[in-house]
Amino acid sequence: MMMQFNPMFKKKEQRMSKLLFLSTAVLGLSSTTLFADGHTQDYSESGYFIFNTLLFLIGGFLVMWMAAGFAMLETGLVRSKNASTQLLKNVALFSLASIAYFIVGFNLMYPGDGWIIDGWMGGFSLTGLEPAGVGADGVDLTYASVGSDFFFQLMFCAATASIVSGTVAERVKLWPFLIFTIVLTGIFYPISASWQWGGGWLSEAGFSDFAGSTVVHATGAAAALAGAMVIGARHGRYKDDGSVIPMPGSNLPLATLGMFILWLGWFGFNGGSQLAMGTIGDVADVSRIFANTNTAAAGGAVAALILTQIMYGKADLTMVLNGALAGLVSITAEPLMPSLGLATIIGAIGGVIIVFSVPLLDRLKIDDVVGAISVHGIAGIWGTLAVVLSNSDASFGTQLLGTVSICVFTFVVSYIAWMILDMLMGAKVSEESEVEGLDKTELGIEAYPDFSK
Amino acid sequence: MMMQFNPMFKKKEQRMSKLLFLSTAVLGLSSTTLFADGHTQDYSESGYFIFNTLLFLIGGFLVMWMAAGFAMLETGLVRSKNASTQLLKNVALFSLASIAYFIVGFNLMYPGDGWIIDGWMGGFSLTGLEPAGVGADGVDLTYASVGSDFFFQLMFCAATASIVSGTVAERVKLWPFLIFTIVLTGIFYPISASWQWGGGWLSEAGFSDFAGSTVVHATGAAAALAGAMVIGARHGRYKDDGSVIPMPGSNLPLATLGMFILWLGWFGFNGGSQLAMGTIGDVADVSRIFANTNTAAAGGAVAALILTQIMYGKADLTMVLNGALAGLVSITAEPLMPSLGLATIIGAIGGVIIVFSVPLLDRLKIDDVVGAISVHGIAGIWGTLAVVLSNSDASFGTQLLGTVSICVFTFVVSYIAWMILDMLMGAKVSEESEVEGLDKTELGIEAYPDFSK
Amino acid sequence: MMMQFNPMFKKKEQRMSKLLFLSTAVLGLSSTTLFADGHTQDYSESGYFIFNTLLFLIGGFLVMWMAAGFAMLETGLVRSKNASTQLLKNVALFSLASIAYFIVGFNLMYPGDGWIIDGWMGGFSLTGLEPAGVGADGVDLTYASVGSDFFFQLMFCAATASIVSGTVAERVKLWPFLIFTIVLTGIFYPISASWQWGGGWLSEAGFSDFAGSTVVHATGAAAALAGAMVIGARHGRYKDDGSVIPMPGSNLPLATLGMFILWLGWFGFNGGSQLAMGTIGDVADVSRIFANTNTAAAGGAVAALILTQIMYGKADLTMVLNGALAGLVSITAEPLMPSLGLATIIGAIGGVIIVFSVPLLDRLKIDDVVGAISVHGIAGIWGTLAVVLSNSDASFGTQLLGTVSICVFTFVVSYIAWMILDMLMGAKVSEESEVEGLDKTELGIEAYPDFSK
Amino acid sequence: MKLIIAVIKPFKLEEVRDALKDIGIQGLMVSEVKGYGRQDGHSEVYRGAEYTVSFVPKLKLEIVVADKDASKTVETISEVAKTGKIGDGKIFVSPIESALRIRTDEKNDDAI
Amino acid sequence: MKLIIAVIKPFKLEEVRDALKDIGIQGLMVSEVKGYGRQDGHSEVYRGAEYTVSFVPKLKLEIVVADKDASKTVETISEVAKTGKIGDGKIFVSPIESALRIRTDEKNDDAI
Amino acid sequence: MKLIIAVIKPFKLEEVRDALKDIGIQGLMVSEVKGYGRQDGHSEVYRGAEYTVSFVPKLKLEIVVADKDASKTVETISEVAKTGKIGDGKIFVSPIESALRIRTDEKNDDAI
Ligand SMILES: Nc1ncnc2c1ncn2[C@@H]1O[C@H](COP(=O)(O)OP(=O)(O)O)[C@@H](O)[C@H]1O
Ligand SMILES: Nc1ncnc2c1ncn2[C@@H]1O[C@H](COP(=O)(O)OP(=O)(O)O)[C@@H](O)[C@H]1O
Ligand SMILES: Nc1ncnc2c1ncn2[C@@H]1O[C@H](COP(=O)(O)OP(=O)(O)O)[C@@H](O)[C@H]1O
Repeated sequence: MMMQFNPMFKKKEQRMSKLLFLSTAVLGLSSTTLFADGHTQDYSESGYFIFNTLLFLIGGFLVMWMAAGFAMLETGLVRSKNASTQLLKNVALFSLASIAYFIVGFNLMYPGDGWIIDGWMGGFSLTGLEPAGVGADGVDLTYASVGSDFFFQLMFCAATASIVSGTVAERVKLWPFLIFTIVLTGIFYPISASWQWGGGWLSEAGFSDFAGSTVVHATGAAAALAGAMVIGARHGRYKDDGSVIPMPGSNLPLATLGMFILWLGWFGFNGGSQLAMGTIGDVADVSRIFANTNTAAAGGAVAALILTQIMYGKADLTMVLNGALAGLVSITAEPLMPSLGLATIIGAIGGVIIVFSVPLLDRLKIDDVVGAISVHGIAGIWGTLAVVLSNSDASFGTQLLGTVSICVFTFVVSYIAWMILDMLMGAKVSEESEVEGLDKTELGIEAYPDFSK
Repeated sequence: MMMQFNPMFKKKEQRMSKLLFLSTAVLGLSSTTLFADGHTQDYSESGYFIFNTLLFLIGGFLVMWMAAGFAMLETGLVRSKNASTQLLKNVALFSLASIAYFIVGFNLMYPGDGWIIDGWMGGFSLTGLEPAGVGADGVDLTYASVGSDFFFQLMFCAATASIVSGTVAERVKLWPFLIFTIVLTGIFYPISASWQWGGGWLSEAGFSDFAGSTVVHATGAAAALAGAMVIGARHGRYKDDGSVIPMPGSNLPLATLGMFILWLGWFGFNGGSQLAMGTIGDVADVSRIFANTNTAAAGGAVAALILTQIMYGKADLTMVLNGALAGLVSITAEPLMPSLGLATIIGAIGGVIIVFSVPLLDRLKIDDVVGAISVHGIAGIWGTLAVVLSNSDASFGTQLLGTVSICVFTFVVSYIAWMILDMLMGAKVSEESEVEGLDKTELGIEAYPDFSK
Repeated sequence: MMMQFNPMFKKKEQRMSKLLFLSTAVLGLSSTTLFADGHTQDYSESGYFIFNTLLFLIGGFLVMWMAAGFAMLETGLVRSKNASTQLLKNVALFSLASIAYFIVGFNLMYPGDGWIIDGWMGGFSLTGLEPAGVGADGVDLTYASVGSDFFFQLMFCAATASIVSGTVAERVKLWPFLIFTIVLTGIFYPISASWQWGGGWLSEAGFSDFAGSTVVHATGAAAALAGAMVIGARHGRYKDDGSVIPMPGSNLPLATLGMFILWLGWFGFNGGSQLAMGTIGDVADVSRIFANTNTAAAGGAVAALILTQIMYGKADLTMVLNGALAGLVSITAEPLMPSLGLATIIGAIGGVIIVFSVPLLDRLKIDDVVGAISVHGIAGIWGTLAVVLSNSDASFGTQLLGTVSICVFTFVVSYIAWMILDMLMGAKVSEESEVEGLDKTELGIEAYPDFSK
Repeated sequence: MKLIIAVIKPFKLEEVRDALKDIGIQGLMVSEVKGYGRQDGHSEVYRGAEYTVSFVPKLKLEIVVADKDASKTVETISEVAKTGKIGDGKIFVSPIESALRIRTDEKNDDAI
Repeated sequence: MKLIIAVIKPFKLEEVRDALKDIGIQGLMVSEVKGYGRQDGHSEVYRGAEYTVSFVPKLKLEIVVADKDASKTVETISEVAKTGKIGDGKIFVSPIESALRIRTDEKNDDAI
Repeated sequence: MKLIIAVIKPFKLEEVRDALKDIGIQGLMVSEVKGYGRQDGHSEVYRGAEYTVSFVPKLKLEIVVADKDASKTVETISEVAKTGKIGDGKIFVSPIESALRIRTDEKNDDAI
C-alpha cells in the first residue's frame, strides 16, 4: 500500500525536451556524463553558476516581497480615507516599474560595453534573457543566469519607486505619480545606479555601496523630497502659528506588518547583493550579512524605542517602526565587514537619526507622510558614510562624493520632472478632494466601507 | 573573547545517528568518502537530487503561502459580517486538502503503473515517503525526494480548493462547503490532474500545461462555477430590474495583501514546476520563469488599471488586483518559453479579459464574490490556449481539447456533488442568516467586534 | 538589440577583492582550480558546507518571519484598545532578543568546551562570526557557517520570548515586560537550551527534542505561565460567581494571518533543525519534515474544528487557529520519524488538547490572552512525550525528565524574575489604564484612530 | 415640526429610504446603534466560555418633518420596516421648535 | 413619555444596563459618541509633534420611558455611572409625544 | 434648556468646536451619521456595476444649552459651518426638560 518509488510523470513532455537540450549542451563541454545516461552530473563547472543563480532567485523573491511591505506600511500610515488609493499606487508602481525596467532600465543600468557616454550613461534596449534550456556555452559560468540577475535587480529598482509613494501620499494625483514612477524606474534610477553598479565613473572612483544605502535608498528619498517640495504639504498639516497637526496613521497593525515584511525582505536585499554563494567564502559572507542586517534593524528599533521613551515620556510605535527601517538602511551600504557589535551600533545611530530628522523636516514644512525621507535618505547617507568604519578600502571623501552626486542628480532631475507634471496636469488634488479623501474623489472606492469613519 | 570555531552540539544525538545512516548508504554506492572520514562528499551523483529537492521545498513553501493569500484576498473582499466565516473556511479547506491529498489524492494523481483505468483513473492508497535517512539506493536520483514532491504537489491541490471558496463566499454553509472541499481535493482534482501530470491520456495526446492554467486554475474555477450555479446568488445581489447591487469588500488593504502574497507564491508555483534546478539549463529556466511570471502579473495589473480608468473614469482597485492575478494565471500554462515582451502581453490580455468577464458573469446572474471564475477560469483558458504562441510543440486543437475536457469533467462532477450536498443538507444559508451575516449565525464570532458596522 | 551575455559590473570591487580572498583560501587546500582561472570549482569539499549554510539561511529567514506571525496573531486577539501596545511589544522583544542573544545568549547556549558548570551552564562572551571571505581552513566543513548558525538559532530564542507576550497581553507594563524579555533571551533560555542543544546534561541523558517542543515552546509557555500568575488576570475577566467574561479579539483576519505566517515559518523551524541538507539522506529528511509539519498542523486544525462544532454547536475560529498551532508544536519534538499518518494524529491530539486546556486554565483563573500556555506548553509537553511513538531511541522516562526539568527550571527562574520586576516597578498597569486601554495610557497612540470603538 | 426617531432592523434601511422618498420626505439621517428591548441578546460560546451578547445592532433614523407629515411618515416606516418578528423596532415622536438650513439660512418648514 | 439621554463613560455600560433591567426598564439604545465638557481632551506627542486630542469617547444611551418611570431611571443611571472623577457624563430629559412598536402597532406606553 | 442638533460636514468639526468654545459653550457630543437631503448621493462604478451611494457621511452635534444661549449657538454654528455648497447641513432645536451632571448631582443650567 505504501508507495516507495513514485515514477513521476508530471509535465513529462517538458522534462523530456529539456533532457535533450541538456545532453547537447553538457556533452559539448564536459567529460562527465549526464545522470540520465549513467547517474552522474559534474558540478565543478556548473555548481557555482547554479548556486549563484539560486541566490538571486531567493534574494529576488524576498525583495519582491518588500513591495507588499511598502504597500502595507504606507497604507497603515495614511488616514483611512486615502487607504485604497495608497494601495492602488503601490500595486501600480510595482507593475509599471517591472515593465519599465525590462523595456529600458536594465540595459541602461548595466551597459557592458554599450555606453552612450562612457561611465555616465548607458544605452537603450529591451532586456533579453538566455534562451530556454541554455547550456554551459550560453551562460557566464562565473556569474549567474541573466534571468535571475534581471529579476533580482528589478526588485531594487521597484523599491526605489516605493520609497517615493510613501512621502507624497494623501495628496498626489494618481496619474502624475504613476508617470513619475515610470520615468524614475526607467531612466533616472538606472542612470545613477549605472555609475556604480554598472561599472561607471563612481565605481571607478572607488565608491563603495554594497547593497544600495545610496544607490537605492537615498535615491528614492531624493526623488521623494523633490516631490514633497513641488507638491507641497497636505491641507491643514502646518498651521500658520508654526504648529504641526499630526494626522495619525489609520491602521498601525498594517504598518507594523509592513515593517516586518521589509525586515524579512532585507535579507534578500543585502544577502543577495553578495552576488554569489557558490564558494565557502561567499556563503559565509552571505551569512555574515544576514546576521548583521538583522542586528542593525534591532539596533535601530531599540534606539528609537529608548529615545522616544526618554524624550516624550511615551514610546512611539511609528518611530520604532521607522527606527528599525533606518537601521536596515544604514547597514545596507556595508553589511558584510562590520562585526555584530559595530553593525548594531550603525543601525542604532540610524534609529537615533530619524527621531530627530522626522520632526526637523516638519519644521521645514516638508510633509513626508511615512518618514521616508528620513529613513531612506538621511539614514541612507549615514550608512554610506559609515562604510569607512569597517571597510578599509573606502575613503570618506569618495563616499561623500558618491552619495552627494547621486542624491543631487536624482533630486534635480526629479524636481524638474515633478515640475513638468505639475504644470501639465497638476500634481496635487484639490483641497476638497484632500478633505473628502482620495479614495472617494480619485477612486470612488472606500478601503473599509463597513466601518464608520 | 570572540569565538571563531564554535563546535556545535545542537541535536547532537540526531546528527550522530544520521551520520551512521549515511555512511552505510553512501559507502555502498560511491567511491568518494564521506566528509566525516576525509572531508569530501561526491556531488556528481547526489547533487542533482539535492538541488531538485530543494527547488520543491522552496517552491512548496511559497505555494503553501498562497493559502494565506487566498484567505486574505477573500476575507478582504467579503463584507465584514462574513469575514470570520471566510477565514475559517480558508484555514479548514487547506487543512482538509492536506489530509485528503495524503490519504487518497497524491497516489490517485500519480498512479505510476497503478492505474485502475489506464490513463484515466489511478488507484487508491495512502502516501508513503522515503524512510528517514534514506540513501542513494532508496531514491530516484534523476528526480527529487518523494517527500518534497508530495509537499509541492499538495499545495497545488489546496490552491484549487481555495479558488472555490472565494466564489461561493457569503452564502454557502460551512459544512457542505468543507465536504465539497474533501471530495474536490481527494478525488476530482487528482483524477483530472492525473490525465496530464500523472502521465494519463491528455499528456499522451500532447497537451501542454506547464504549471496548471487549466489543471489547477480552470479546474478550481469550474468547480466554483458549479457551486455558484447550484447555490445561487447572494440575497439582494441582482434586482428584478436587471440591476446589479455591488456589495463592496470590507477591507481592501487585506485584499491587496492577499494579492501580493499570491504574486509572491506564484514564483514557487511556476518556478517549482520546472521540477528541476540541478543543471545550468534548469536553473536558467527557473530564472526565466521567475522573470516571466513577474512581468505577466505586471502586465495584467497595468492593463486592468488603464482599462478601468478609461471605461469608468476611475481606476478600480479590486479590478487591478484581479488583473494582476489574471496575468499570473495566464502565464501559468507556459511561463518558460515566452520572451519578457510576450509574457507581458499574455498577462495584459488576461487583465483585459477579466475587466469584461466580471460584469458579464453578473449579467448572467452568476454571483462570484471575488471574481475567481474570471480570474482563474477565463484567464486560465486563455493562458492554456496562449501556449501555442511560444511553444511550437503545442497545437491549438490539443490545447482546446485539454482545457475543455478538464473543465467539463470538473464542472459536471462538481455540479453533481453540489446538488447532492444541497439536497442532503442545504448548501445555502437562510436569507435571514445572509442578512445578519454568517459570522453571527454560522460561527457566533465577529471578525471585528470592536468596530461598529 | 537583445542582450544575451550581459557582463555584470555590479559591485565589481567587492567581487574582485573576494576572488583574491578565495584564491588564497582555496588554493591552499584543494587541487581543483578556481573557476576564474579555468572554470572549475570543486564541491566535494565545500558543497556540504554550502548546502548546510543555505539551509540555515532559508530556515532562519522563515523563522524570523514567525516574529511577524506572533505579532499579528497576538494583535488580532487583543482588544483594539491594546493593539498598538501589543505591536510595540512584539517589535521590541524581537529586537531586544536579537541583541541579547548576540551579547550573551549564543555562546552561553553553545559553550563548546567553555562551560562554567559542566553540562549545566556555559560561559559569557560576545558572539563572533567568521571573518569576511573566509576560506576552507577557517570553517568547520562538516557543519555550516557560524553566521548562518547564529542567525538560525537566534530566531528560536526570539520565538521563545514571543510566546510570553501573548499570554500577558493587555495588562503587563511595557518596560517590565521588555526587561523580562532581555533576561529570558539572554540568560534563561540559553541556559536551559544548552542542557540539550549545547551538548549539556540532558543531551547526555538521551533526551530527544528535535526542533524544540520543550526547549523552545514549553519553555516560552513556562515563562508565560509564571508571568500570568504573578501579574494576575485582566480586570473583569473572572467574575466572583465563577463565570468567565470573554474579551473577544478585535481583528480576526489579522489573527488568522498571524497563524498562517507561523505555519509557513514552521517549515524553517522544523526543517532547518535537520541542521544539514548536503546529502541525499539529509535533504530527503528535510522533505519528510516539511510534509510531516504540514500535516500535523492540518490535523490540529481539523481536530479543533470538529471538536468545537460538536461541543459548542458552532465551530470556533480562534480555537481552530490555536489548534493548527498546537499541531505544529506537537510535531516539533519529532517531525522526522513519524509517517504522515502518525504525524497527522500527533497534531490532531495537540488540537484536541487545547480545546480542553484553554477553558481549564480559565477555570484556574490563569488568564492567557491568546492561549499560548495551552498551545506552546501543554501541546509542547505532549509533543515531547509523543517522540517515543516513532523514535525508538527515545524513552518515555527521559522525555518526561527533559520536559519537566526544563519547564520547572524556566518556571521557577521566571517566577522569581517577574516577582522582582513587580516589586521594583509594578508589572501590571492600573485598573483604569486597563479599562481605557494601554494604547492610550502607555503609548498615547491608537491602533485604529479612524474607526470608532 | 416633529423629530421622528425610528429604530429599525439594519437590512430594512434601503426599503424604508425608498418608501420615504416616495411620500416626499426629503431628508434624514441614519446612525448605528445597539439596543435591546424584547429581543434580548443571545448567548454564545467563545473559547469555551459561555457569554451573552447583550445588544442587538439596529439602525436609528432621525427625521425632522413638518407637523402635517408626521403621521404619514410614522405609518410609512412602520409598514415597510415590519417583519412581524421580534426586534422590528420602535418609532418615537418628539417636538422640534425650530429648524435652519445652514447653506441658505432658510428657517423651519422651509429648512426641512 | 420622556426620552432620557445619558452620556456615560464607556466602561460603565454593562453595569448601567444591569441596573436598569433591575428597575424594569425594558429597552434602550446605545451609540458611540465623542464629546467634551469639563474633561477637555489631553495632549499627546506623535512623531515629535505635540497635539491635543479634543474629544473623549463616551457612550450615549437613549431610553424612552413612561413619565412615571423617568425620575427613577435618571436616578439609577446617575448612581451607577458615578465614579466621582471628571468626565462622568450627564443626563438630559426631553419630551416624547408618541411611541409605536413596529411589530405589533402597540402605541405609547404600551410600546415602550 | 434646549437641545441643539446640528448636522454638519465632517471637515468643519474643528472649526465649529473652536467657535463654540469662543462663545462659551462648554460641552457637546459628536456622532457619525449618514444622511441625505438635497445632496442626494452620487453614483459610482464598482467592478463594472453602476450603483448609487445613497448616503453622505455627516457629523451630528448635540449640544444642550441654557435657553438664553440657544440662538447664539445656532447662529455661531451656522456661520462657521457654512460653505455655501449643497450639503452644508441643518440645525434643529428641541426642548430639554431637565439636565443632571452625574459627577456632582448638579441640576439643569448648572449641569450644562
Ligand atoms: N424604551 C426604549 N427606548 C429606546 N429604545 C428602545 C426602547 N425599547 C426598544 N428600543 C429599541 O428598539 C429595538 C427593538 O425593540 P424590541 O423590543 O427588541 O422589539 P419589538 O419592538 O419587536 O418588541 C431595541 O433593540 C432597541 O434598540
Ligand atoms: N452641554 C452639553 N451638551 C451635550 N453633551 C454634553 C454637554 N456637556 C457635557 N456633555 C457630554 O458629557 C460628557 C461629560 O461631561 P464633562 O463635563 O466632561 O464631565 P463632568 O460631567 O464630570 O463635568 C462630555 O464628554 C460630553 O460628551
Ligand atoms: N429632514 C431632515 N431630517 C433630518 N436630517 C436631515 C433632514 N434634511 C437634511 N438632513 C441632514 O442634513 C444633511 C444636509 O442636508 P442637505 O439637504 O443635503 O443639504 P442642504 O442643507 O445644503 O440643502 C443631510 O445629509 C442629512 O444628514
